[in-house]
Amino acid sequence: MSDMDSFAERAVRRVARRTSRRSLLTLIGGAITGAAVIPVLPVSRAVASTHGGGKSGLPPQTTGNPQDPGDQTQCDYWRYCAIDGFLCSCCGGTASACPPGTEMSPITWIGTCLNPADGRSYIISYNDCCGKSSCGRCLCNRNESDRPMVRPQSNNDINWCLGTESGSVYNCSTAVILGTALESK
Amino acid sequence: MSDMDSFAERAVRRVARRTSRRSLLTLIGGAITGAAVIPVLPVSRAVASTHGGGKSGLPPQTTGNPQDPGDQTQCDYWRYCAIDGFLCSCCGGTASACPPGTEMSPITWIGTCLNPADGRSYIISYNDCCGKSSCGRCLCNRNESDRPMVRPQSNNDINWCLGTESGSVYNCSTAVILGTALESK
Amino acid sequence: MKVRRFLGAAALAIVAGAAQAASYPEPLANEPIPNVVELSAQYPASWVYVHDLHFNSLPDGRAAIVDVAADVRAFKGQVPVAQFGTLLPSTTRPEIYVAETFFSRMTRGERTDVITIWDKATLKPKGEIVLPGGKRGQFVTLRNSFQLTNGEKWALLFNFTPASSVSVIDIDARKILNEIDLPGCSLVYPTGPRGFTSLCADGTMTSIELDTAGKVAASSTSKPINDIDHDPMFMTPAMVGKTAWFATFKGNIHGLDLANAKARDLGVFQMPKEKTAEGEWRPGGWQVISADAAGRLYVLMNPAGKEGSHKDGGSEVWVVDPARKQRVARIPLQNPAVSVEVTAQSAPLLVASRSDGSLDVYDATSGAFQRTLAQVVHDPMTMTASR
Amino acid sequence: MKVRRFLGAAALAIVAGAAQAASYPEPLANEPIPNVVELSAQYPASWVYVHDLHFNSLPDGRAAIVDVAADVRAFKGQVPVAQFGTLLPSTTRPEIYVAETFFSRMTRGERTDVITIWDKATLKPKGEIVLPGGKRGQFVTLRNSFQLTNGEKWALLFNFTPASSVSVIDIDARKILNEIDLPGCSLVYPTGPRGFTSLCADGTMTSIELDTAGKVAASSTSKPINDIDHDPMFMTPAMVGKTAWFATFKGNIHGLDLANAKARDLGVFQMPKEKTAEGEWRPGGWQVISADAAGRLYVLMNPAGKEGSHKDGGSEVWVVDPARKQRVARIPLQNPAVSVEVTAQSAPLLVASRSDGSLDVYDATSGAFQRTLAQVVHDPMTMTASR
Repeated sequence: MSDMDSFAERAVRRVARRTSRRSLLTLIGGAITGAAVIPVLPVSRAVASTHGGGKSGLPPQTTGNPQDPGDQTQCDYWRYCAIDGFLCSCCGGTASACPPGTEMSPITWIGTCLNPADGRSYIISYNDCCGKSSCGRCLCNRNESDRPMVRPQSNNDINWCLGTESGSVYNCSTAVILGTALESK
Repeated sequence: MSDMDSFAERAVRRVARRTSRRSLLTLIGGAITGAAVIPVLPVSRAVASTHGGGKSGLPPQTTGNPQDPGDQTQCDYWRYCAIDGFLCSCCGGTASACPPGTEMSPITWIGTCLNPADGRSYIISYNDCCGKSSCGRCLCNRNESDRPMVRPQSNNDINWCLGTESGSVYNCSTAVILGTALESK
Repeated sequence: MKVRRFLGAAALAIVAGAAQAASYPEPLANEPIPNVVELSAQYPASWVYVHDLHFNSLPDGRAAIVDVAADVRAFKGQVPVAQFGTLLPSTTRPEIYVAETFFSRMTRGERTDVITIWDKATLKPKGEIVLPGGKRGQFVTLRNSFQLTNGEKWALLFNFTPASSVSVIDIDARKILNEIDLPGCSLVYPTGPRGFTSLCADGTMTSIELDTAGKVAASSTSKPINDIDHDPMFMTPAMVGKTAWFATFKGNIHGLDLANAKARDLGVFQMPKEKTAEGEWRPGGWQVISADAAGRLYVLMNPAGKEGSHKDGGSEVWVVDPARKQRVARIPLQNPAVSVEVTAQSAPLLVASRSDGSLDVYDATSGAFQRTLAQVVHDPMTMTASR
Repeated sequence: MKVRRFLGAAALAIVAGAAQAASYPEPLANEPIPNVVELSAQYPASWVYVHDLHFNSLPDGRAAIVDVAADVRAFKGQVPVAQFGTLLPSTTRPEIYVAETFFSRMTRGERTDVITIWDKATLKPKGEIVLPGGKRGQFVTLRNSFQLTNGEKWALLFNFTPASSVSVIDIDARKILNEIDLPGCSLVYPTGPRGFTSLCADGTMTSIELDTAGKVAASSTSKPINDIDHDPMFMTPAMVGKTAWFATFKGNIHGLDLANAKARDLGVFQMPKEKTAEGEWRPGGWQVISADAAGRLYVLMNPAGKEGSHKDGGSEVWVVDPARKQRVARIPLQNPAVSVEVTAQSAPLLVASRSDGSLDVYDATSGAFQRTLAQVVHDPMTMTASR
């Protein structure tokens, strides 16, 4: 855990030295942009027309809360604006909980997604669920404000299971609300 | 290796005690039947319409020998009448050779397939290639004279990599000519 | 956990300036990290273990646990079942046993066979029993390679090297009690209070009675009962109490009474013989027979039956009453199926697995189609309903 | 081997009575067992390593070796590349290096990171170097996580825990010479005769010169060269000699001269900016840039470019002459592509990988489509042409 602490602290100190508070938030949350639902040719982890961004083929899973609208089994659900991987909602977990028997990674990448119902932008933490092999359902890749490996904390290509006790095998990804962001479009 | 020897010898002795020579050959080679090419709903290892028995999508690989006709990347090639697995022809090997870096299993199941060119039935040994993970190309399952696990030497569901030095991980299956069979239809 | 606090603090700072939408004065609440779902220790009877052979990565097999009565959130979780492994749920304890094989370098290197014990509620491993000798039989999953006996306190594991043997394992003591050589015989069918039967390559069956230490107390071999050349029994029977009902390649139903120490042959009865344009109706698929709690049998049938068609899947399920030796219903399937399983509910569900890994679920009583659970696994060869 | 002789004898006995077809008096010859294909130790320039991330089983990644100039028997063999591993072919020895990770129970248990050394001719492992500490960086494959330096006698491996460091490994001695902490910097770009450059989160780059023992002889950090917020460089450059050409998200080409111990920024030039109905043409995909032996660059382009589109793949390849800083051709692709790679042949081939694992091959000079190699792998993120 000391590695992780120093990673975060170093990243903050390093950047704080030469950036404004606005840029710091950008670094933490990724570029603060609204998250329109864009049909894509999905690549990366989400390799393909057959997978990421396609229809999951599952019946809708909604929260029932009109302020949190959409189907959590679909790649176009608002929280998934920077997700990369199998949706835990399809794997025995939920949009914010890991499937039984997996371990939620303590650190991960974060994005900022616009909630179309309340018009707020939320900081979303894409914690990986770890310790079982690839779930195999609902592969989804969206890259709003994703940045390359050069900036790990904004990169969704990393196997963030590296921080877990149960080893680094990746099962699925969650999209957990950490708070609202400063601005929204 | 002594286990394998005793397996084969025991099987022969056991059966020889109460069967005619004709039945013995049946036991060794499976039921001696002609191998018509039958379109199937493939199951088992060859799970599915998307896989076993479907078109490989590869360009034809022929031997150039008119006595050995057909496309060795297709499930309907005459030698594959009782094969179950990925075709080594599509995986860096040939119909009778393993891909580089794999090990050919010394024992396996055998079938009897009719060569449509010369009208002979051949004893085909379906040696598995072992020591690398599933090839993933040209899955094919045909079950002429296949018998359940109760008769292992006629069963194509077994991972025959059990006899190798490099461990029991399965890569693909060959179809090696061991000789001609007694009868053909 | 400093990292999380750091992120949390940053998020709080941001909240202050957030734009407020008139209709929702409060933003959505922050959510906890970590957060992992747990299951109940006792699974409902509508849950089914769907084994995924995972042909594109055989070392990485697994099983999905699925509520086949649910339209939403049907997928409950996964348990690894590595390298032609076999999954075996306890019916009396909150445990799942998995017999599987690992290599030190995943596809090569040193082999280790183990029985892993999983907790049903947490789906975390509780322990493992290492099995020496690299003997565990590896083949397309058959439930009867790994079974329980002695009030579910012992496991029976079939070994194949290709020499055949059965290991007797004390689950509580986490130790192997015995290994019984069974030349020419295959698989384990629990028999009597403490013992098993195996089916043999010469058509006979051998019953082994075990003593309290796991040693062979008695053994007996039947006369040939299985016509392997002409009409072999599929290896996985439907269990009705202690009676095992096997389908045969040509559409007969063959019963074995396994209630007592020595298996008793109940003989064969025919399902209707019906010719079709492509051949005749025969059982076809991988796990072709299952039973409901009332003792009715469900047999997956292929209309193009002939030599070599026995793994081609099926397009109908025939419902058979073994007491009356009669077919009582036909259920046409929405899609061709690989395997079938029936739940133990009082209103049973029929589950038909498809080659694309989806499950079609039917009301077993009426035959009415209920739902499809899409792409639950990759290669759904074997299913086991919760009991 | 007695078994084989036994089967052979049986087969011979049967031959005697075989029916003879008039047109073929002799039956087909018996074939030898075992029989395993070998490759040449030096691969032709038309061979390409296609890394398969294998998203449906990440622990079971692998690479296919493919002759992209061949219509038949294009698939040469496979090398395992486990768990977000990276493959690195030597250009001077008949060896392939793979940095990868295993677990004692495949998906859990004790972690072991290794570099496995494969023989190009036999595709068998020749040795391995165990890497302590469980540090190897794991992410969707990037070639620049694992590179060679010092005349290919040393390997450089990027670690990420999330603390960043680079291990210097002597391949001959099979040992780790050094581990260099590089806080905030990522990946390795071999630089000068013995050293490397890393790209850093603040937009700078750091060059490390190594001494003959693998220790840091000198290090230097540039001013910011990478506008990560607004127009970041993709992480995988095309190499033309010792010059690395990077594409940026918005379609600029950024050169770094890595010939000497300290990397030198060659600055940026623009590809044509062209608006479309869906946005603008931008690089898109995973490995979006490659070079031919003449130094022309090939960039995979997406017509719907905007923030977040950078991994969406591409439908054209733009050919760019970096000397003239001009686009010299556009190659419309038959199918959307994930990644591109160009062979080092004098008549180069352009390989475009598709999301279904197929490869489309084009004449890189004319842009003419040549062939599709169907479903070579599952998830073809990274390709490396033989050199």
